[in-house]
Amino acid sequence: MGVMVSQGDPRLAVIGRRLARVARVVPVMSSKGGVGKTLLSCLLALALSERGARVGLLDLDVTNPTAHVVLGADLSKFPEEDRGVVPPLIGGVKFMSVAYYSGENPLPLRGWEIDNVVREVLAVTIWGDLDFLVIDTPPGIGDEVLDVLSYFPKHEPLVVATPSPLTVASVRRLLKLLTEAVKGELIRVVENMARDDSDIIADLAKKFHVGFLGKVRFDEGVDRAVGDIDALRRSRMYKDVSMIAEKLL
Amino acid sequence: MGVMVSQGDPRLAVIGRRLARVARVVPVMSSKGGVGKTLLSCLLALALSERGARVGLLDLDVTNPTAHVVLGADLSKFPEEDRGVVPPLIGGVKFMSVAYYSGENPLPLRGWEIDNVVREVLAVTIWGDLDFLVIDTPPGIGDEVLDVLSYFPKHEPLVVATPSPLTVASVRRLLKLLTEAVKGELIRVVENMARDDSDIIADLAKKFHVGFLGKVRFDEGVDRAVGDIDALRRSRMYKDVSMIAEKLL
Amino acid sequence: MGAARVVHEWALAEAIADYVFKSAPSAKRVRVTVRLGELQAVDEGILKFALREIMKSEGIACEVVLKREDCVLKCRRCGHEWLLKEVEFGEEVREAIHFVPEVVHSYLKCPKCGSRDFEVIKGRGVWVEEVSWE
Amino acid sequence: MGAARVVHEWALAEAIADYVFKSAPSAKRVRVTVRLGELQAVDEGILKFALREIMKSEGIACEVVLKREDCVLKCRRCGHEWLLKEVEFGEEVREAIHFVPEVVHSYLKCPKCGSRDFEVIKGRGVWVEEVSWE
Ligand SMILES: Nc1ncnc2c1ncn2[C@@H]1O[C@H](COP(=O)(O)OP(=O)(O)O)[C@@H](O)[C@H]1O
Ligand SMILES: Nc1ncnc2c1ncn2[C@@H]1O[C@H](COP(=O)(O)OP(=O)(O)O)[C@@H](O)[C@H]1O
Ligand SMILES: [Mg+2]
Ligand SMILES: [Mg+2]
Ligand SMILES: [Mg+2]
Ligand SMILES: [Mg+2]
Ligand code: NI
Ligand code: NI
Ligand SMILES: [Zn+2]
Ligand SMILES: [Zn+2]
Repeated sequence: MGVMVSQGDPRLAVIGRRLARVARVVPVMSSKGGVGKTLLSCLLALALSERGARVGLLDLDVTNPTAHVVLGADLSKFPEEDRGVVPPLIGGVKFMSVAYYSGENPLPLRGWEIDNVVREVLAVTIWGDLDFLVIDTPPGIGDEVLDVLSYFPKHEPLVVATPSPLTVASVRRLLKLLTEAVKGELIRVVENMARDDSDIIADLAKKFHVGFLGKVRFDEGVDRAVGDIDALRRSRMYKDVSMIAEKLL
Repeated sequence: MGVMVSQGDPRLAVIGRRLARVARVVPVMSSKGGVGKTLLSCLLALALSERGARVGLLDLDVTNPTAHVVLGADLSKFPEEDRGVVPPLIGGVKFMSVAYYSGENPLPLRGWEIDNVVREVLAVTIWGDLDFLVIDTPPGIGDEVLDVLSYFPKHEPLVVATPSPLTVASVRRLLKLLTEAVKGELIRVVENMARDDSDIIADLAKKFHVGFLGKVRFDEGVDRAVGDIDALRRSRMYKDVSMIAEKLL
Repeated sequence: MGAARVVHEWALAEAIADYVFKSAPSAKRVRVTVRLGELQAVDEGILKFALREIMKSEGIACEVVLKREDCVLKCRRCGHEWLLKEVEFGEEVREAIHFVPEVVHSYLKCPKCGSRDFEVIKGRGVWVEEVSWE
Repeated sequence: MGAARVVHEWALAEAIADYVFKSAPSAKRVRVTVRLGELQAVDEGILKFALREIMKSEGIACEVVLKREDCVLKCRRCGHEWLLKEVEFGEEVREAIHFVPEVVHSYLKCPKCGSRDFEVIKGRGVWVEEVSWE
């Protein structure tokens, strides 16, 4: 009987354990920037939590985190430690972001460094019991998005689209990628910043045989509510997102 | 006299030669997505060219290229070869994009692969004599943006911002990074999708001691002009961008 | 950092333990060599203690060998190489880097050319160099 | 591909030449070994011809050694490794990959798990393995 040897990254080995008591993982995605991924992730997490679900929110837009700005999170102290890092409760949601550590400084990173951040955060964050883990992701199809697809054993992508030609081109590419990797019934599309009753996005969802959860209307006032959870909860966008949350529950 | 040895990537060695006859390099940047980088890059290239400048446009949003959609570029044939790859002329602009090769398929790439694409494209594209090379970049601060800062011996970033709180947070981080690397007088900020006469963006530029080139107003009709260069040239956004072009000349 | 039972090093010890369990699912005696990069500044005593506790609770005899690795940085723009030892950080910054080593890019620039486009070429964080069992 | 004087291999030859000039600015006799990855499918004859022409025009005697490298792919999701030889592409796709090898991610998935998150671990494109001079 000889000696066997193995070497590698221990962080990947523990991710399964960290997510063991997380019932559903919902990455909010869109290859297009500025379609409302971050705002929608935050409002969705708040709306799910208001309905009694235990919710975590993870900002994986590593080189440009902004979810803390939406939530008005306090970056002046680090999250508590308890055999890992415990995401602070903000508006009832367990919120984790690299911004706790980078502050408002630039965080320019090469792809393999982004991958390292994702591994580190997934390995040390203690989510505990969650009904939903909502994940905000960056635009493009780079390391963060590939990591979400590779490291989470199961997930239900929520694709955000707006009815502009540039968004539709980007979302089509993303849906092609996602439908290869995830069962169609676990993928859902939301139309954001809807201004009229165009069916472009609903039709796109149908074409790819994925779910369509409805429209979130353009809400002129929502930008002014950014940073203030109570004001966000009073916004019209929150009302629309709450309907989406209902359908997810 | 012994033997000396060197090994490495030949592509980096030739980039200087490829850009030798390019007078000015203008990367259009913003850590925030959806602020109009792509539309502005395209319109700026068209407006500069209309004013008699010799202009190239390079889409470096590698995993989500969309400039070809704005320009209505034909992806059905590869660019011509002549001791390298010759960017096709579109609306008077020499246009290069990875989309000629990926088509409308998804192009999910890890960071070091994105870096490889940037090196390859810079090494083989024959720009010839140019007064301006405009570069469209992705959101975030990842490989594409770091490559622009590292591989171009000189460049004059054009930072696009909209007056929303999430954009301002992102742009502040980018300006911090850029002002460390580039002389303040070579950095310029443009406000896009302006709707009123707020001074947030102009003030931000002042605070960082960089230039402010003015506002591009929100133009409801511009999305319908996407894909049609003549229609784009008739848009109100094009008029506003033309004023920016004048100031750059 | 902090008291042994609560700090986040415990989570890293669990990661190493899970790695060992996956590599050698039925082994009762293992030896694990872990490389600890200077950048993350993991507390060796706590990590060792936590790892032994976890292994003991699973009924496994585990020999733990920790190896420190100095941190070397290299600029991608100008090629300059330097040592983390030459850099001075405040307590808050060191703590931030302890949790997510990559945030070093938020607080450090190449001392020669000022670029933040540098790489940690050695000495980042926790890596299993060897698990051996019979 | 196409006629020797016009194809894009010429640009890659110029890159290699510039690399040699920078490595050995005053050498009059050099030897360059270039590794050519199977994925990019560079035309060896044209590359060699172009490189010799460029070197001759600079008055340098250059010995060119080209080495083919097979292309190996590895899935990051499931770990599966496979060879490019086992894959069949149409002419258009091969041509696209010839220009920008990374677009292979637009046309290929892991044959085992279907993921596009795979790596070209060997045999991508053009790499200078050695320039030597005295
Ligand atoms: N339904 C909406 N109504 C009005 N403005 C919105 C809506 N959704 C998003 N926005 C605004 O659009 C901008 C981009 O939103 P953000 O969530 O940052 O997008 P992403 O994360 O996709 O880049 C922000 O200024 C945000 O306030
Ligand atoms: N000045 C403007 N007026 C109206 N719409 C605009 C304006 N600038 C950009 N847009 C629209 O905003 C969306 C995002 O623009 P895009 O150029 O793709 O941004 P980015 O490249 O920064 O992600 C597009 O639908 C585009 O048509
Ligand atoms: Mg966002
Ligand atoms: Mg503090
Ligand atoms: Mg864009
Ligand atoms: Mg063709
Ligand atoms: Ni600690
Ligand atoms: Ni060719
Ligand atoms: Zn440097
Ligand atoms: Zn696979």
